[in-house]
Amino acid sequence: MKFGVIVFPGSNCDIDCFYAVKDVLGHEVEYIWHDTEKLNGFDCIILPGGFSYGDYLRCGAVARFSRVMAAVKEHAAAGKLVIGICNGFQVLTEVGLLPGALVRNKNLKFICDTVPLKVEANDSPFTSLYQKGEIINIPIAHGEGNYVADEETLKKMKENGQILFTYVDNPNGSMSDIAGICNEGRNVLGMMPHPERACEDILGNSDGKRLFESILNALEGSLKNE
Amino acid sequence: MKAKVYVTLKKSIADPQGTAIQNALGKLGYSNVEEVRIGKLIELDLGDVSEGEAEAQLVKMCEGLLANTVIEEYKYEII
Amino acid sequence: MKAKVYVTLKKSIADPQGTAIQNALGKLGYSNVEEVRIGKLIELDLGDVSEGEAEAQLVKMCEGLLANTVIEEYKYEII
Amino acid sequence: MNNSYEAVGITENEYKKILEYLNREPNELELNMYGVMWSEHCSYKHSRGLFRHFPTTGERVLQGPGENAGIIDIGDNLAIAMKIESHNHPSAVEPYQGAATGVGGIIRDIFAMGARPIALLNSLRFGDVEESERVKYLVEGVVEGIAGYGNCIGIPTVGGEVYFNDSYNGNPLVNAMCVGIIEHDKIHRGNASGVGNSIMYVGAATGRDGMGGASFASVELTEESEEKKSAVQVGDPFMEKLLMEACLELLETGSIIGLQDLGAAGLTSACCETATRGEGGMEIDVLKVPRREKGMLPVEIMLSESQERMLLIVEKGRESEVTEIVEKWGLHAITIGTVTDNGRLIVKEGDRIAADMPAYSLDSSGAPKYYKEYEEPQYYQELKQLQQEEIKEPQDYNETFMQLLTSPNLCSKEWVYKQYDHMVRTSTVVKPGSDAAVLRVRGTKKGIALTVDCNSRYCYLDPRLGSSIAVVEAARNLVCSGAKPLAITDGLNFGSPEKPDRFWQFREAVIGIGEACRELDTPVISGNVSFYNETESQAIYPTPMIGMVGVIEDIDKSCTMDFKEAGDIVILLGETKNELGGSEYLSRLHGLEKGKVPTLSFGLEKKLQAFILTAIEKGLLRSAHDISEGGLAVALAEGCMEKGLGVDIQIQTKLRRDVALFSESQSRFVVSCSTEALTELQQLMAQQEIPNEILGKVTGEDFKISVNNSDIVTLKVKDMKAAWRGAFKCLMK
Ligand SMILES: Nc1ncnc2c1ncn2[C@@H]1O[C@H](COP(=O)(O)OP(=O)(O)O)[C@@H](O)[C@H]1O
Ligand SMILES: [Mg+2]
Repeated sequence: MKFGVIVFPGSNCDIDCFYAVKDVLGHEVEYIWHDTEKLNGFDCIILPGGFSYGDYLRCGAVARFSRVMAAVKEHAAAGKLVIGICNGFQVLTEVGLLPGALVRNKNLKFICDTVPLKVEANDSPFTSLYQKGEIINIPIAHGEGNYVADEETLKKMKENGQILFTYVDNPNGSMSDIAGICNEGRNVLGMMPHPERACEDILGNSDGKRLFESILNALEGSLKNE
Repeated sequence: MKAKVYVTLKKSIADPQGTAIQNALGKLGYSNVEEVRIGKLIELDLGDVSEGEAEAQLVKMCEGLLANTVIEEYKYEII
Repeated sequence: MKAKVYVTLKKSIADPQGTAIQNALGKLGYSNVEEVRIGKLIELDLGDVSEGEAEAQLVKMCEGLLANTVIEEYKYEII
Repeated sequence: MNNSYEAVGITENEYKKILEYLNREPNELELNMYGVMWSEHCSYKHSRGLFRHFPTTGERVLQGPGENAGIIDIGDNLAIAMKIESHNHPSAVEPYQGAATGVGGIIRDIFAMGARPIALLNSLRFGDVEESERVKYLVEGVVEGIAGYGNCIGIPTVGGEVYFNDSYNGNPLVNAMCVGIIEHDKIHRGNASGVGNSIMYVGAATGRDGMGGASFASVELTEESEEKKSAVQVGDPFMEKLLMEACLELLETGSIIGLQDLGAAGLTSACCETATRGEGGMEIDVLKVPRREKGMLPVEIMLSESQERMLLIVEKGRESEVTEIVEKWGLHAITIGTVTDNGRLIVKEGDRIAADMPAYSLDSSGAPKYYKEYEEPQYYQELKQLQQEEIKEPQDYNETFMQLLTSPNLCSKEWVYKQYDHMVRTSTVVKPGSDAAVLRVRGTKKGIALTVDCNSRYCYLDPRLGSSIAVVEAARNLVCSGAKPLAITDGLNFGSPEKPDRFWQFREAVIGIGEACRELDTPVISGNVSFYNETESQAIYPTPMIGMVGVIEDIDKSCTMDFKEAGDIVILLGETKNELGGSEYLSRLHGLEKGKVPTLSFGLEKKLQAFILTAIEKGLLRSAHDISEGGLAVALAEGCMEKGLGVDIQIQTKLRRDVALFSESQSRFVVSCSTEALTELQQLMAQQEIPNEILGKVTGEDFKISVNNSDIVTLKVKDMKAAWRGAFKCLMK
């Protein structure tokens, strides 16, 4: 399996994702520079955390226009897997691959902590190895992780089971406690918490590892079906 | 041609920053303050373009980059 | 009485946020843009006060809380 | 004689020295360049003479003081670069940007050595937060500024300290420390060597930033420039991220001879320092320097302190290679001059020579050096007097203990460090909140432990002893995590060196640090001095902050301070003495900041530290924690918080009960071990003659201390923890 980690000039969790795939999962992974035009041969694209282009105006606002995002859209349109973590989630909403938007945390502070999440659905390629309703601990580190969407969008997401993770103790004011969602096609995931920071016991937590293993499972399954 | 763009949160979106400032003002004794909302002011020097062109550019800039219309609205002013 | 306060960085202070946006606009093809500066727009509802009082309050609020005059300047407008 | 020199802070004698260097009168640009470079901030003219008290060499020292950062070997061809720097004044007037740009500056010092920055720490001091809205505003802004910069650039902020004391009311302290990792053969220095090599400029454009103060006053400024100067700037962490990545990538190509950040005194300092360390000379043209504003004078360009700029010394002929990499990161590199060997720093404005002087004469090697008068202040003997009767013994120890635990200085600082991304780069093995932060070193079994420490009340009451204690306390923190202490960086924050009593404090502190570092074999590899931290009414407490790094050979063996399991045995190592002087207890509950600072025996200290390291190495300890502010009782409580476990403690003592609980006697640790390990641990203690006392056991959920068989503290850990964690947030309301 081959993963690609997009590198915007202000990405800073790119190496964390890279090592989670390479060292923990033992799979192939490559950095993809933000002005790359074509994405060939990647099974799963990761948009990592960070501050894509400084994010001074709004998180993800400038990244939306980077050359690689057109290619990411094509990749997603082909039904292949995309995951946006933290800043990556913000970019995915800006570019329209996921609904809603992320605004300043309700307490106006950056929050770095490990928080409990509830797995709301396990019928996605990203969550299949979790139990539905399971509580997992995953780190968060963001200043703008407060998810907002209009009521209709929220309703539709609920009906479709697009909400994959919710916060047990909502830290940032997100509507419906949303921590992570997928698109209708269920091949694009966006989440504020950082599963790549929770893949090794030495870091005190490996609850995030199953998310990556779920992806591997899904990829292996789809290979068999081909 | 110079322009000012004002980007504000839609009324339906909560503005915790505004609320925080309202509270702070309350503590300083300005208990009359009923609402505070915070927006962005973006001042641009568009260089040597016609007014018509400036206007066309501004709309595109706002829709595409300066505001996220899912949560924000914008106004601009050419000066 | 409602008011708008505009807080901007003093001209002499570098505005990296504005510069970053100018660069982004440049990449999007707006190479005519010569300068971008980012400020804050603060909309206040001052409740039931006279215009004179509003004005007096605004000056004090700006000096004390809304702007840090070491690096910023402010303007206000009563509407 | 032209006496405009006074306006740039130059004395008559110093001016004569300039005349000797030049053999003529300096022009205004030259005079201003001497003015900034010979200022205390750049030349350390008052402090340099004392640095001979510091041990600065050792087997592991790859770079001692004198460069942008110090470097210490950790084995496996790897080394750690580190430095601390103050940004006190800017933070006092614009807390967010002041603190943010402080972080930005120290990061540049680290990658200027070629090292990849991997961790940030900070040490903060504020005034009376309970009484002053202004102080709250400063705390809020400083913490957000540190977070804003570090989080954006993606370097974890893994540790630090925050203390409050009235002496900082008018003068907060904001010191930032950065730590980087580097392979031995990649170490770079700020050297301008190789005649004909190019001087290239990268990063933000130069504006009229940071040119307040005496040194700038003499220039005849246009009205426009007068209103345009400002001492505070807006940080640009995104630009810094680009600069950092570009520089680190450039270093891989071998085209870079040297690199240097543009910090205090901007281009002036960068040029004369790199020239002095290299071939000796340099010629640059100010018209080639990218400028943000129109009409800037050469002196403005040479003195500007605009942030996020670097100078590269590039091998001749490889400029385009450099440009290409820099442009990939969205930046520009511009050649502004060349390396020469005539010993002159020549500044041109186009074809005109605007300044021409011996490069070394500006640098600290050519700057004047002073041995200031010092005098023991009167308070020093007076405050040592403390009568036991002045201290009324508390009635209700539960209440007293809770007051201490929830006081601003002892309560949990999670309100602060949860705003810092302390996990990015996924190497933080022990997060903020323990004695020291521990980071793994990827690709090895090793870890490094980091801490920054200083008890400034001790340093006020006894600067020499207090400073020694700051060093040994830093070492204790590292040792408790299983790390062998290697080296320190020091941030020396003091009042005016021109007042003999303040200078006495400084001198004593330097001697105290030097002595402790020699004893512990932890050389001083870098540091910073910040003087003039005083207002009209008072000076700050002398505050020598000690940043220390240690190495853990096997990261799987690192240890933390929290109790791990009910049933484990709790042991006190070291001896509690009748020492309440300078304690947090005395200050917080009795309003007294006086008495003798606890005594320190280096012999005992070293014995204990060695013992802890051995015991951790052998896997005998479940937890280890040093006893510092708040004494034994608070140390025990801190061990309970993380897992919510309790303790059942019995103390037998001849001391007064408040002394037994709250004395801050040095060289003490609380450790815990499993019942199985106890015998072996006791053997080891006996063998190494470690004073120790079994205090009791780790239990389920109650925190109980009895002294001489009467229960005096009985609390639910749950309640204790909630109050301790929530206290800071309450303060900030
Ligand atoms: N208190 C100190 N102890 C040891 N070294 C110091 C101390 N203060 C300054 N230095 C060293 O002196 C040199 C100059 O320091 P400084 O002017 O702060 O550097 P920079 O200009 O890079 O900020 C550095 O190498 C620094 O490590
Ligand atoms: Mg430096």
